[in-house]
Amino acid sequence: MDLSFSPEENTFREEVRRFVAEKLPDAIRHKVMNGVHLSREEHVQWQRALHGRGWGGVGWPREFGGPGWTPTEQYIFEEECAAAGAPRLISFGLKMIAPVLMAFGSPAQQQRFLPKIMSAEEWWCQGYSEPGAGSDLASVKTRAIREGDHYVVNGQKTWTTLGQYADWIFCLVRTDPEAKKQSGISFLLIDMKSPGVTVRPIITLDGAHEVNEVWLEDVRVPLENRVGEENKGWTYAKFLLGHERTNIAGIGIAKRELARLKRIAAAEGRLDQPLFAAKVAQVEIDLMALEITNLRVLSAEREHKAPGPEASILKIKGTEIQQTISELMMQAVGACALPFKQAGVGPDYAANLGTGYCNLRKLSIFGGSNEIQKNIISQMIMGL
Amino acid sequence: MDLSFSPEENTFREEVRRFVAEKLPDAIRHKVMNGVHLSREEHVQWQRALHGRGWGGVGWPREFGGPGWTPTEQYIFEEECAAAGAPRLISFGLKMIAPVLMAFGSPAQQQRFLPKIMSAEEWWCQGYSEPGAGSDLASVKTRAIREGDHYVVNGQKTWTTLGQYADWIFCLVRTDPEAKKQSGISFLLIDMKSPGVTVRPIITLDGAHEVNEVWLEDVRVPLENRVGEENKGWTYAKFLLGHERTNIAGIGIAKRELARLKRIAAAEGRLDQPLFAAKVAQVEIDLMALEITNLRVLSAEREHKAPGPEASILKIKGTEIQQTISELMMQAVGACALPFKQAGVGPDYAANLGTGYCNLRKLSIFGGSNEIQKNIISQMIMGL
Amino acid sequence: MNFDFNEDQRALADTVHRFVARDYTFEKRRAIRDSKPGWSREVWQVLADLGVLAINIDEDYGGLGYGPQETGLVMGAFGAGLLLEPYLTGAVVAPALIRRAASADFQEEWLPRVATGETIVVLADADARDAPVREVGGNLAGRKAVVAHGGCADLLLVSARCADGLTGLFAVTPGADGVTLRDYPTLDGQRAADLALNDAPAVRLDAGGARDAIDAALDIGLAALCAEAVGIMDATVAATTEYLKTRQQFGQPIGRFQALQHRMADMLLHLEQARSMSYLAAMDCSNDDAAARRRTLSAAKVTVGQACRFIAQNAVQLHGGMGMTDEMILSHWFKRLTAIEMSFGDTDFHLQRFAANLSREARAA
Amino acid sequence: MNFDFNEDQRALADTVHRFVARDYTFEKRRAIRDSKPGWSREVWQVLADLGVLAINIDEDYGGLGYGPQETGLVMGAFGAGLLLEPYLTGAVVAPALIRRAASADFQEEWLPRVATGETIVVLADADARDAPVREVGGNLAGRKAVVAHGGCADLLLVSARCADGLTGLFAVTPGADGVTLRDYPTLDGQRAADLALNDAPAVRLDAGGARDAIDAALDIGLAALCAEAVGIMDATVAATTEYLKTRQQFGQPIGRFQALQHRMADMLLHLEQARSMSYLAAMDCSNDDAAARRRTLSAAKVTVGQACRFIAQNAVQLHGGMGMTDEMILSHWFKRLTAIEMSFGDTDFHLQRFAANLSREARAA
Repeated sequence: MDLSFSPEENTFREEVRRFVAEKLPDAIRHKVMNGVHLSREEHVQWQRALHGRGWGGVGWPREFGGPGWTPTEQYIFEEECAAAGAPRLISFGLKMIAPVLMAFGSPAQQQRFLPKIMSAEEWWCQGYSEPGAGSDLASVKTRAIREGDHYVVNGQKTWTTLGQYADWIFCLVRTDPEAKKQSGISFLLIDMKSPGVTVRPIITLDGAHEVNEVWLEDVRVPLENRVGEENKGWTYAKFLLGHERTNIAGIGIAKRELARLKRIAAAEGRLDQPLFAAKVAQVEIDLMALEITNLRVLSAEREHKAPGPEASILKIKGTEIQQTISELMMQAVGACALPFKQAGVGPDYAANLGTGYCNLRKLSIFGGSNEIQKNIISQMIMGL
Repeated sequence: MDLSFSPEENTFREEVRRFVAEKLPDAIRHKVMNGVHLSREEHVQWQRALHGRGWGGVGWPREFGGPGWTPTEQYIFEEECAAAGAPRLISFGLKMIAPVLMAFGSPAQQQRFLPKIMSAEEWWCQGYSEPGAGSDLASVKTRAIREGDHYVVNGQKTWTTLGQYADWIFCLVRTDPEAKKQSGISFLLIDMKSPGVTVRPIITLDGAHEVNEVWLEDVRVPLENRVGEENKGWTYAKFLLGHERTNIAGIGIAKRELARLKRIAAAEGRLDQPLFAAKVAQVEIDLMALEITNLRVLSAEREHKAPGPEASILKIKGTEIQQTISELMMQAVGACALPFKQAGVGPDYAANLGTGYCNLRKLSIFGGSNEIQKNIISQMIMGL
Repeated sequence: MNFDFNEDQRALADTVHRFVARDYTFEKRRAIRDSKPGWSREVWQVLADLGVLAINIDEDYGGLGYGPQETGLVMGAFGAGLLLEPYLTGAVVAPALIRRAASADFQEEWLPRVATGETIVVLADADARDAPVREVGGNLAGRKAVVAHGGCADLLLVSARCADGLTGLFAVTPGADGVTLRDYPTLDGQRAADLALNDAPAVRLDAGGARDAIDAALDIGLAALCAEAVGIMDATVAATTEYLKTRQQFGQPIGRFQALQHRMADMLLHLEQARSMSYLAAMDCSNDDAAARRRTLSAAKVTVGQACRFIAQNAVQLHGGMGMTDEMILSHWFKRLTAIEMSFGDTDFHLQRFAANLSREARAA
Repeated sequence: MNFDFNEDQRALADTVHRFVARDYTFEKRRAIRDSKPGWSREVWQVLADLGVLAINIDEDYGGLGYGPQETGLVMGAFGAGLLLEPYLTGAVVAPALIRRAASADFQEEWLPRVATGETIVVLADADARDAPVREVGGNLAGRKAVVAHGGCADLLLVSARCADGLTGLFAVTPGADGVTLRDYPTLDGQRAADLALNDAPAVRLDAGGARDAIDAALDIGLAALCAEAVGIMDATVAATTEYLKTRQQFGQPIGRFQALQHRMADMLLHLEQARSMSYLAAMDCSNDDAAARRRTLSAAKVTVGQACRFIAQNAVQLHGGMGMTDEMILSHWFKRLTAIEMSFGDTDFHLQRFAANLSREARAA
């Protein structure tokens, strides 16, 4: 057992650090460091910078133009980016649909879609969730009826994150209404500019527009935009859900936010209050432990295992830690966290802490609620 | 709304306080105050003292020789007794079988048994739990077969608290093996001196002998010792479980133990440690709240309602508070809690803290586990 | 010992609940929140007509002479309806403060106007950290930060460090020279303001220091805040229970899942403990023994604050994504509960105050 | 980065697991616990023969020259078997301390005997509160309280305040004049002793103070203790999982109840986080940078201590009454986990130490 990174890995870390220091625009860094939402353009700008360096396909193998990193290298990359205040990667294209296309897409689909994901020419969003479905993803109601060389799709998707920016949406649709739940689902790629696609914003409790409803009314989708076989979509869907869980712990982001918490708490004199200091200590300790746990899972993955149910451990602890940090930051500034979107009331760092806390309640709900993750742990790991 | 006790109630409280101060032997008080188990004789001695004052039938109506107190008066009585270090009432006779006999027993049974419970001439124990049954009390396996004017009983009971002291045991037995679970159960009173009754100690993790297995082999029980109708025993059993829940919060005991915790923590200088002091403060606050919650439930009961599912709230919080206090006492003395049953190692007050903590794990398990109580709350109160 | 409300109290509660259900719907509230001032003077007049602005004012001054219990009933109903008007500061804290700190003349002049809704009086106590308010030659200078409903005030009561070394209480007119109010919305949709005083004219109200009176009035406000929280939590727990009964997942109502049932049981435990402490706070908040009063109120705020946090977080969690949407009232209850936990001293503050008292008692013994 | 054990390590772990499974059954342990000394010299010799007493001793002195990782493997296995012999103090702390604090001559004389099991050396560090041990004219006076396995010692290493103001480390022979050991069982079935020194003859081992060396040796012990705890928790979680699969209630295995499933998931989360910190502790416990070492070890003890508490309490709870019986090994794991949480500084102590460091860093920045 050796818990240190190899010299090569340390060199790689230096390389990433240098790159981010040089290429990340200050304006973006400042927003990320202070919990401000980024625009589409800012996300695209950063993805293009990565692409320019040959790092556009994070997590991708070389054969598809990715850098071919090991899980540990990818971990180091994401940790360094997060620490330095780089934007979070837009995962819908890079980490969700891309692995599905690599594994199950036709060569034509791969050639058509993958390069434009890497270069940020096309923005993807997800069409998994439906109103009323929630954690029960397989209860897809959106219907696709085959008419000649097209499907005609009708239905509604929801919780579509940043769907307002998207060019394409990947959708689960029901192609065989007679089949049992998980059967009869197909996996379609739909152009957001198709007639019949309507995006409606969902405003969340922090006043933000991050998620959307996507309405599909008689949307015509060419057959060639179906991934894999008809009625086998649930297989690809599950594969995607497995890959969604890489970097699920969010160690890098949590470290950056912990550092921010410590700066704020110190400025507010809160670290001299024993109860508050103990809570900061507790979350730092939890994060130290989770980092090792995460590296243990990566180490197992390196031996060519896909992310297993252990990822559920990372999801639960990782989201709890991020939520706790956001809560402590808010508490640290007390009444100054209350003014809503008011710059210049209280210290600058206080302005986004209340909405940040509210926003992060999503972490334990989306991406498989933490209750679902505990089902997975107890049933798939422990065999209960 | 008026949260103060009435002048009559305050006078009554004074009266109880005076009585306990005069009549409670110092040796018993000292044991109770320091968490030492009492002998049978000590329990009996105190019950006789209460009986001498006309208070032997705590919780009983006047028609059966009880003092006829209101729930609030009974609460005051038990609180004062606990605060002063009087022994806990032995509830198996007074609070479990007695209410069943009053409600469902024949006049002959009432005359035969009730006076000797009050005067502590006869000690009762419970025969509800069976090996493998746990929380699923209705899954009774002990069989009673009618032979003329007797039942012949075979089976095994367990977790029989202080069964080693008992003269009588009340038992759930299956009289109709064909009937569905809750039907076909009868409620028998069995003389522990009957041939075929064997009591075997169960030693618990604190090294104590508090609970027992009771083996019943061809035990002959006269028909007249059946309570109520044959095969209707589950009705009486549920009635008993309802009554078991009076004073379930244990406010008086918790207050006494909290005072002990504060004495110990002060002596150890622990109240000057902010984290420890905050934990003591937290449990004191929880107890303040629970006391009011308990009085609210009593106030509802006074309007002639039986203890309802609200008692589950009292059970959960009451046992959590007592367990937390025992844990904090142990932590307060640190390493001095480790010596096992060693007087004279460390301060006197340290000697029973480790075993006390271990022993009280039972509180959240017995009397309907706290998980069962949460089922009751969510299903019976909230309708889920 | 009696936990029932009397007939008058029940009638009052009915009145207020009816008002919220009929005249202060979620849609109505949204319109008020989105209006420029963010609250409604018209609603304030309705409240005056209902008599609820008068309940904390003595009958001598045109009030109803009720107390913390009645205030708690009203606050509970307003809590569930998420009232945006300055009831807590204007109709609970201000009258309690004026009665304790000001002269009979001042009381006679202003309390009747508070009761009729004519004048909204708002306390501004907490200083901005970098510019505490001080008396300089009879005028005031300095800043007050995040003054709840400061922008609604017709008259401000401002605490200030005086030349005599005491904390004085001053009447300040919002429109006066040297008085600047920056009014803004808060996370929970309510309003607050930063108050800047630049050699502002002010009339001192107290004789011999107002700190004790301010603390006493704030404690009465804190008890009312606890009652508001319980009202919101009642609504939140009920709505979540209902959601769990109707929402289907994996072929059954999600309320059949035991892990969620137990979570709901935990929420109910928090709620009932908070309700108990809210009653105790109402009983003790006008106690003149400040140490005893603070002990109870700190215990109450800890219990209520922890319940706010637990219930708010889990109600959103159990609602899933729906609980995070602006269109459901649930997310607004969440934000108000979050704000309450941080107001009038947060849970840490009160737990530490209670714990420090334990240490002191131990040293004294 | 590599979390696999090498071949030697796996062979060592196999040896120890086999020993526990075959030669240190629960029944065997019970017999040893109920014997007069409460531990077995015979078992100690078996451990010597297996080589495990030598793993923390340099090859120069007849040892195997292994480190904290190997120690952790052994401690994990001994944890699950609830070994009653003085392995932690005698085979982990003592050699680490001798190597750091004593002269080469002393090392040469004693370390080989420790490796062969001939001599059991026990550290007595924590003073009785009312009578700290002091050096008086070369001899020692005072008392040490609750010395783990003090009664097993052939040689005691005793820390004492010296005339030169330093903490000295002294070799004391248990049988000597003025040395009294009161030996007794502890809650977890292990042994401890109170040591009274009354002008007792002693040989000073250190040159220039031993506090740093003692702390360093105790930190190596703490990392080993964390590994022991993980071994016990592994066994506890596995046994509870198995129990939930077999135990029937209300017509199904209780492991089908979702509330219990989620409790088990929480236990696993605690266990895996504790395992991670136990690895980190093993890596850092011999770090010469005491501040960095303490930071890691405090974090490890907090994580492990909280896991001990959560897993022990819930394992008993989920076993119901059965979990409380002396006849099940589970209740003995519970007690050992309880004792571990309170040993080498409890969770509060380490959390406070870690937090105090945060405050210091912030002030320094």
